[in-house]
Amino acid sequence: MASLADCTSMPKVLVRASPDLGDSLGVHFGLSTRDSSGALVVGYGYGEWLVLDAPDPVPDVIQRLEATPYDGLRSVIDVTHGHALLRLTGADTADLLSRLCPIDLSDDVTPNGAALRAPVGGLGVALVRDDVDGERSYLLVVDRSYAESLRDMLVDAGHEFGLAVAG
Amino acid sequence: MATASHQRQRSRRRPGARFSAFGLLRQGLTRADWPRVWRHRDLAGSYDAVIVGGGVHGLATAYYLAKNHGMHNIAVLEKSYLGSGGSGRNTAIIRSNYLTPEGVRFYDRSVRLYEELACDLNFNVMFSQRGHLTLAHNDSSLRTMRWRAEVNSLEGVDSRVIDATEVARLVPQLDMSEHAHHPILGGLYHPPGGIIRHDAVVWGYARAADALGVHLHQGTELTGIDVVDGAVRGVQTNRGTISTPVVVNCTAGWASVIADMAGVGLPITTFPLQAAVTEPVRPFLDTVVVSGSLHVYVSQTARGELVFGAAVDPFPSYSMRGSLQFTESVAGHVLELMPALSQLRMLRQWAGLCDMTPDFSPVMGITPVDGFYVDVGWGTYGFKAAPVAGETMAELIATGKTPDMIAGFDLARFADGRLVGERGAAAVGH
Amino acid sequence: MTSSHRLPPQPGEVIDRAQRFTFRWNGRPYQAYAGDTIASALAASGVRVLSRSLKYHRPRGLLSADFNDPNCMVTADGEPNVRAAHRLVSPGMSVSSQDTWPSLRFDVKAANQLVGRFLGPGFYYKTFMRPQRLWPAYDKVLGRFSHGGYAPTAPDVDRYDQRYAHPDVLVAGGGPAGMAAAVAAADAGARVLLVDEEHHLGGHLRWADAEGLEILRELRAAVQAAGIEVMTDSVVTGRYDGNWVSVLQRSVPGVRERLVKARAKHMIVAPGLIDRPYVVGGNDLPGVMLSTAVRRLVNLYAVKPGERAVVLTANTAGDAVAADLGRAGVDVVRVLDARQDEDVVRIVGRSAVRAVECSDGAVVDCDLVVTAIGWTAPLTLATVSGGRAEFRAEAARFVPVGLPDDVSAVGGIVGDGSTDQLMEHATAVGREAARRASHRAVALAAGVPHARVTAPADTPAVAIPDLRPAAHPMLSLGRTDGIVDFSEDVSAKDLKSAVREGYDSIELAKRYTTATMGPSQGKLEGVNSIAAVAAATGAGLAETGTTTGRPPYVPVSLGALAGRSHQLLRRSPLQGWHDSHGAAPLYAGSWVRPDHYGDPAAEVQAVRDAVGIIDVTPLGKFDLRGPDVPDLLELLYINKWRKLGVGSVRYGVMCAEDGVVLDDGVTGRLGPEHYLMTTTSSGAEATYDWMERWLQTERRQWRVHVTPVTSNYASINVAGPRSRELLARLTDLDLAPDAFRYMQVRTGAVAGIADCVVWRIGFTGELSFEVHVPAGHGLHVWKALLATGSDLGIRPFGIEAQRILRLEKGHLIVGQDTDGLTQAYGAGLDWAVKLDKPDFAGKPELVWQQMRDDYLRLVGLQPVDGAVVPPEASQIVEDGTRIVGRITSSRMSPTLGHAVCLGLLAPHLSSAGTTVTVRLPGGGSIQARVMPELAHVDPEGVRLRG
Amino acid sequence: MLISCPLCGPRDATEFRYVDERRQRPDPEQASPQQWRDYLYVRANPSGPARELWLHRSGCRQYLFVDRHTLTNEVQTAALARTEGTR
Ligand SMILES: Cc1cc2nc3c(=O)[nH]c(=O)nc-3n(C[C@H](O)[C@H](O)[C@H](O)COP(=O)(O)OP(=O)(O)OC[C@H]3O[C@@H](n4cnc5c(N)ncnc54)[C@H](O)[C@@H]3O)c2cc1C
Ligand SMILES: NC(=O)c1ccc[n+]([C@@H]2O[C@H](COP(=O)([O-])OP(=O)(O)OC[C@H]3O[C@@H](n4cnc5c(N)ncnc54)[C@H](O)[C@@H]3O)[C@@H](O)[C@H]2O)c1
Ligand SMILES: Cc1cc2nc3c(=O)[nH]c(=O)nc-3n(C[C@H](O)[C@H](O)[C@H](O)COP(=O)(O)O)c2cc1C
Ligand SMILES: [Zn+2]
Repeated sequence: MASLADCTSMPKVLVRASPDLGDSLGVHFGLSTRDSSGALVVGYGYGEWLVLDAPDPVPDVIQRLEATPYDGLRSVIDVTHGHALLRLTGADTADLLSRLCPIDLSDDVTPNGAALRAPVGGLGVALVRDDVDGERSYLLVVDRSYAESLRDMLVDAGHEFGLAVAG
Repeated sequence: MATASHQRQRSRRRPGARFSAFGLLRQGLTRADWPRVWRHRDLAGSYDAVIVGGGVHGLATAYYLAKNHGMHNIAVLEKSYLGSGGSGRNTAIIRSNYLTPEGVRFYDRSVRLYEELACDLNFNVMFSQRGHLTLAHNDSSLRTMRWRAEVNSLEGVDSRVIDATEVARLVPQLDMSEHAHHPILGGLYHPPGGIIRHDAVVWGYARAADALGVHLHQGTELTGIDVVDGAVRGVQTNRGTISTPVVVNCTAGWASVIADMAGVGLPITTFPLQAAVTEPVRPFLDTVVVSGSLHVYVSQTARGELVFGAAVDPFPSYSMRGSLQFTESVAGHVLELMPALSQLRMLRQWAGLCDMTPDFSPVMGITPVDGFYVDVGWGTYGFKAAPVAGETMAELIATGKTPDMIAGFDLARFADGRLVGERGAAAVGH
Repeated sequence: MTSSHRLPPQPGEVIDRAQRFTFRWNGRPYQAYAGDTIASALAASGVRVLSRSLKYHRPRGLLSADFNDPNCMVTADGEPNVRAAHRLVSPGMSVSSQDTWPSLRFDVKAANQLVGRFLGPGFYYKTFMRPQRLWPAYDKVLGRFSHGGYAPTAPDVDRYDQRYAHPDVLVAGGGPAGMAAAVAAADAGARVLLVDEEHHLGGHLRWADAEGLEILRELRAAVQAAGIEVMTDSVVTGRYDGNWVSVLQRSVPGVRERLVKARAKHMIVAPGLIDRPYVVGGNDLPGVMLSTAVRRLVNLYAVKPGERAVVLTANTAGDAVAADLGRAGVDVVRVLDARQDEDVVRIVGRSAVRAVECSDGAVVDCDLVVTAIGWTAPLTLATVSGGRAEFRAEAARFVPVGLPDDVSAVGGIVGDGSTDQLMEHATAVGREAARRASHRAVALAAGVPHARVTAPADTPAVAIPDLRPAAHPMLSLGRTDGIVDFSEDVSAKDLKSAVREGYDSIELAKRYTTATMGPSQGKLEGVNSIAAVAAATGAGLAETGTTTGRPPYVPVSLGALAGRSHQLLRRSPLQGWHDSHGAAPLYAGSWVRPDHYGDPAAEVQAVRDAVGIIDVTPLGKFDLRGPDVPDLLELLYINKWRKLGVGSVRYGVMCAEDGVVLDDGVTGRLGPEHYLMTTTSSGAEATYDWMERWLQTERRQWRVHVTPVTSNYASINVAGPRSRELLARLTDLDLAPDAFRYMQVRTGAVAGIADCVVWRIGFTGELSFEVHVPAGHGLHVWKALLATGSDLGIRPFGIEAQRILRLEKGHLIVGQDTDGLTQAYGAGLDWAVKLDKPDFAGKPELVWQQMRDDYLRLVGLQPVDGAVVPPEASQIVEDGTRIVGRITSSRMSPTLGHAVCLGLLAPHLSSAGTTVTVRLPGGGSIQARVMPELAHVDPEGVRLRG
Repeated sequence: MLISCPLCGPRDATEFRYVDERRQRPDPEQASPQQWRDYLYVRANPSGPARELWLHRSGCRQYLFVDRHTLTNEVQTAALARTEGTR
């Protein structure tokens, strides 16, 4: 069983600064965490964090960024509209993704909280393992222009898993 | 030496040595052996010229040196077996529909030499001029094709832009639907283009060069070049040293390694190029089909296999192992063009090395080192050029004058910023 | 036809006698059981001839009775080259023989046998040369020598699939050795994938005696208990750099074939051994079979393979097959033991075996000849992994040596022994494989920030018991000439004569005779080919060596290699609207875009006279932030940027380091340290890489963040004399000509959508505003513009109209009006190049170009006869044939009513007023005049500044 | 072929883009045409150990200095270009 939900409208903020700030933001590249305001902070690249589901007005993580003394460049860019966001949930989802993604998604290599950027069906995708109530779940962030392509591929690969598409 | 020349005398005179239907008949009836195609020779201490690389370029250069210029005391060094480089593993497409007038003229001369090669060498190279078709999937490739067709016809080469209907007529297996991701809008059709038995070309040149007294040394690897006062004096090999005033670098993928031995830097990067064949099926495709946008080309050989090729690998390497990625993408692209072929099976994949230049044109002629010549930069398209390259290189070496035909392909063009713009016609077309 | 040759139930049989059905062979009905292969079902009905050979069209029957069998390629339900001895037959299946005319029994091409002596190896190289003009006809004749079935012509309706896998240990081959290794690895904690080509695990144990079958049952149970992932009817087809292993999986429900791409931490090759055919006269007659073929037929399919058999044996497999035959009621009339110097001299018969001439002079009548003369190790997987084939003369076979650390071999390919010994060895190798895999897993995970792979306890390497090939007599070439390569119809004599002709290495002999180049790729014929070459050169087999093994291990369908075909298409948020409003799609790079909405000329007219809107979302867009952005812009562009004020935009051109024009676009300054850059759609990706390359390698100290934001915005260009009027209805921004000037940028709300970026630029040559709307609101703004502008004569326009508009205005398109050699001055960009800047990409080349005058220049051109539009790429010639330039862009201008062009022209012709000759495709030529400016419409720029 | 990205871990080569040999850009003010064009066109093209520049295109999008053997395709090291030598 697996299900696919479109969460594109979820707010997304890209934060850029020195990678050293990972400590004060509580997360480094390759991992993700929820901050106290409930935003999912994803270590997204070299000195890059993607803040998902950021509440209005300003999520905790960005306040913390601004409070951290640091004389380098920092940028906060709203990328809500630039990316599509899909959530794939269910016990079979690692298997389903293995049709499209070359990453080893087993629990020891890619545990809950893992964040990575990798090809999925040939598209550059940010993949975040973000289990929901203990159920295996992945967030897939892709350039908005490719949203249909990615969704079509997931639906196609999901046939044999009885993928249910919501939204 | 005495035995070698004795052998030569014998083989020249021996009845049945010439290949012909009659010879075949006689040989069949008497069940006698054919004479050897070429002989094993001892390495001589000196040669008038040493050609490095027993591929089609090295052999053609040797042949024309001996035949057109009477230079017989020459050696071809080949580290492995004859044709073991690109010449034995290329997809054997011959054509002349290039983009620049210099290029078109040059390759056209080669096609004409190929047309007569079987008779010239007395070896059937099976040049099958079945037509060469490059597909256009968008306006910009149609535009480049029109450009090529125009330049071609100005140079007297049969090449024209055809529409989708004519494409479909030539190759009924193509998916002509408008909704294909890569719709076929038309193509560049070049009737004299085709395929050849690549090994036969190598063997034919080798046999003819041997008959003219050229020494062919297989299993002989060049390991060093002696340069004194800016001039070549000799070479070292795994079988001993040779003194010679002339070294010709005909090593394609290994060109940089050899040039480095003479202290000459080249504008070349070695990339693997892969190819594959399917199991044989009955003949159904009698045109060479190329899609530049999809980076793929297909032809069917006389044996029935489909031969597939693509663009070079995405990174340089001297490895010839090949990749899975290549087979996946080539299969995907072939099926995009001809969806009905999904049940055909890929039988074997392999790779060769290509000496790529920045402008997709060769590097031919003299170098800053006296007596060190290059005939390299053949990239993915050099097989078709072998006859004309051999002919012109031989002329240069024998006369000391660079023939006009290849003047523009000189090494100095890079330092002078005079690049030749063949990228548009050579990137995938081979 | 009934199954007259079916035996009573056998202990190891794989057929289901409860399920019986009919299929067709060459049009006639035959019976089969579920579990039968096509070949076993035909054999059970007494069918002996399955195909004709390539050159001489000799009748051929079962030889190895497995996937490699060269004699049983058939067409099944339209699929060509199906392996009849491997493919399971299904109810109603329609099977036919290939390349036989008029029928399998009477094949006219069998006449080739009569002229065989003239068709020696490479005969075609020696003839058909003269007369040259007849060669095309010969060429066609030679084509008839091709073999195989017909390529299908209808699209395949089946699904193909791919997936990735990450096994710790991947085992290729599920015989006793492979199974034991797999179980040991799994017991040691490894994730194991076990693959076997056959339909059932077990390898040769499937036809073993009762004791062997018992071991097989235990092994199968152990495999299941160990939680091993098993794929049967699946083949490991290749191993590539980095232990990237390809597996072709068949028999997957709903999918015809699936390519599994496995990143194995360790691979174990366990393919067993292949029974080697004996090269002797008549060895390709139907009724000559390998021992393994007979054992399969009898034990797996309960088929009686003949009535009277002669067995030639050099090993225990021969002894076992004689016993099998006896049990099956076959009369074993003679067993020739090669270990006792007994031999078969020749096998006689015309369309099937009739008798055997024995070395003692006896001629024994029979209808079946079984050989067990030695083994060939299938080494391809080992050698493509980097191992070498080493010849062991005492054992008469090649073995793999020098395998890399992450590949090992078990079973028959390594050596011989009792089943226990093989399994003991395999168990140790399996345990060691698991150990190495666990270390490899740690090494692989070490660089992965989120991986939680823990280092295993440091256990010592597992001691591997010795396993070596047992002594075996070398049998290969018999006393008479026979076939070496059955698929290619190459005999030992052919190979020997090729060697004597000078093709005296294994690689040359292969290419000259085509031996080993057929579908089995040397599995059956490899060693015999080497033996034939060695016999002719006088060298040993070790010295002669093998040919290069290549993937795939067995042929793989194009469908499986391709997998599902997915169209990766980029779509703007407005594309759905375009689709539903009659837009003709244009595939431009990765994007699909509206080419036009039916009438491009009218679209142009609307823009010139009123207002039009175009979706330009694919324009590359980059958010640039930081104090050093001006430095970056100065470096990337040939023109100057330092003085660009907040609220202004500027057009810029980028060159590569060789001075060749790379890309162009507009960049605006949104804030003191905040810029928005646009690039061409097709150049966006490369420009991004280019910028990052400078920032990450050459200018690491610069404080700049480049963020791609192409898809953040739906970009809409509102163009035309009434564009201001239209936009003013939808925004509070002050659009007054003095407040918002040409080449300025503003940020504000449009149609109620906040944070839109609006810049006033003019690619079309008209007054125009480019509106970048947060993508999720793009459609709203697009519709609002159309609704609000209906009274102004608004029209959406597509790429074609835009191309015409920009050409009228003389704006170049990089890559169309320039080519791979066009440097900035050649593109007419003299005004932009600022050589007084200290450094920028490509500067030295432009310094030198500026001192020359030998390059083509981009100019505006108009045909003297304005009604003729010379097609793009028409060549400009001098003296009839000398090419001096070409038309790069051309259209009929709806605005001017005559043709307008851009072209690249030789310098001596490029001054305004010169008349040049343009050659038209298909003959003829026209005159065209060089214009003073690139722009044909409004060269002064009054309209866009309006 | 596997490349161990210092940020993402080992990934298949298809995720990366080969850019060029690792080379020094001459001072554009000082360079002679010969030097500049050597930089543009001439390559060492070694058969053996090579020093190269790659981009982890489908991963972290960082440029990497990669040391690789061009005969075996084995990657010895891959380091972030932007920090190599700075720490
Ligand atoms: C897969 C593939 C497909 C191709 N398709 C086409 C096509 O369709 N049409 C076309 O025109 N071209 C094609 N080409 C290109 C063409 O094969 C080559 O350009 C051409 O064969 C080059 O010939 P050559 O004689 O210069 O080099 P090669 O044939 O490569 O010969 C060079 C020889 O030098 C030897 N050598 C190297 N180092 C030494 C040393 N130190 N000492 C002694 N010997 C040495 C090598 O062993 C080799 O045999 C293709 C190439 C490949 C790989
Ligand atoms: N063949 C006999 O009749 C026989 C009899 C007695 C002893 N033996 C000895 O026992 C040995 C041990 O058995 P073993 O386990 O090594 O071999 P095996 O022959 O029993 O099993 C090998 C298995 O590997 C499979 N295979 C081969 N290549 C494959 C690939 N690329 N992908 C997937 N599957 C593949 C084959 O289908 C076969 O089932 C034999 O090789 C032989 O030395 C054999
Ligand atoms: C045009 C062409 C056709 C080929 N056809 C076949 C073929 O039918 N069967 C085969 O096994 N190999 C075929 N090959 C591949 C060769 O066997 C071999 O792989 C290639 O020459 C490279 O050599 P290598 O694999 O020994 O390195 C063909 C090669 C070429 C160039
Ligand atoms: Zn990375």
